[in-house]
Amino acid sequence: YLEDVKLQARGQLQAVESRYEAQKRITQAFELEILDLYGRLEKDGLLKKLEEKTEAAE
Amino acid sequence: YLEDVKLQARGQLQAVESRYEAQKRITQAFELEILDLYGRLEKDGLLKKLEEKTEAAE
Amino acid sequence: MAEDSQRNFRSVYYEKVGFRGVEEKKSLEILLKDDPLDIEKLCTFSQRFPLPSMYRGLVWKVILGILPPHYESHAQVMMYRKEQYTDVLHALKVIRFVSDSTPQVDIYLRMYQLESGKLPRSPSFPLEPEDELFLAIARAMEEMVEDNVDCYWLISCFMNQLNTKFRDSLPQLPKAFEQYLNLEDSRLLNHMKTCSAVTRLPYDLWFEKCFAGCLPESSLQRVWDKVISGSCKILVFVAVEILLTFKIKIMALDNAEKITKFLENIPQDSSDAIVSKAIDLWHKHCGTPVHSM
Repeated sequence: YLEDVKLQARGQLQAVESRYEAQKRITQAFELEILDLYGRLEKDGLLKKLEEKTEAAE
Repeated sequence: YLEDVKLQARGQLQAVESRYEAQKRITQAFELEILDLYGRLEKDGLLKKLEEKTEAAE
Repeated sequence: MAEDSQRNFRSVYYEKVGFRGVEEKKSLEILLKDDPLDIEKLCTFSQRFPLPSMYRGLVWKVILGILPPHYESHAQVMMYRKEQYTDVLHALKVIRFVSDSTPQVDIYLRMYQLESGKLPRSPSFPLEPEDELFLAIARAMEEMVEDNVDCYWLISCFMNQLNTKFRDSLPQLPKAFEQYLNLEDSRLLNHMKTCSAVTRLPYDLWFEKCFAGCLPESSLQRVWDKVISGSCKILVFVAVEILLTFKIKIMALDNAEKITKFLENIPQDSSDAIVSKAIDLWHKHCGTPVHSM
């Protein structure tokens, strides 16, 4: 019976662990998305600045 | 002794669950950030188009 | 028998010359040999005696549930705690809420906000009063605890204890303070009533921040021993002792503003004595917790 309880406990632990891993993979995918979006925003910002500079130079 | 094993399992489970809950909060925060960044990108795009239009009109 | 009286004699001797701590340390070490640890006994011990600083971290972490009672699980659980810390910190960097130059206490605040679902939309938003409270406690804890992971967990669990276990009793403390000050020194209380100072005392500093930023950390941790192990009422007696200690000064001040300002910046050199006297006063009025060892 004791072994039974231990087995059950291990099962529960593993279940939460795997839920954690799944959640973490989602987070990682989101992280890539965020990095990408920041990259695009910064490129836009940079382009705008460059345009302003060239306009000013003209 | 059985109660002891259960107590020990609960101690570990509580820590894994807390780690999982934190990961869920992180996903939520990332989701909001992504929405926010898309919003900013769209605003930027819109502004650019408006500028182009006013320039063309001049 | 002879050995026994010898032991007792030595205890008395230690007590007289200030080595009472030796006996206390020994009895705590016996409690810490229990596996699983008996949290209730650890609480009773911390209510009754000062914690030796070498065991304070362990006892706080066990009482607050950061570490479980079984030693066998400590390494594993601490690994989970550390991972959670790393996960949350990394996430805050990704969404640019913290950077390498963010002060450590601000990092703790953002982590706590994220974990409790209260992260504002932007890091530039003004802080709420509850955030200022968090920062005061975090600053004090940072002085007491070296390791960042331990420190974050202690702050966060301490805050949770204030917000849950003590949520209903903390607002009652100003009233209890008035009651005990009246018992100890009614003239002093009357003086403050005459100055209309009683309602304007720094209750938030005393009872919400638990004296963080008011007492130096070396004295403060002895007060927090009691708070963490289950009694927020000790805070009332620290406040009463502060007033009794600076009675002459306070009696000489004639308006509420001056009194409050003085109390918010009390001299630090007598704080150790204040805490010792406050603990005695607390035991006197509320009894010494039953020692179930």
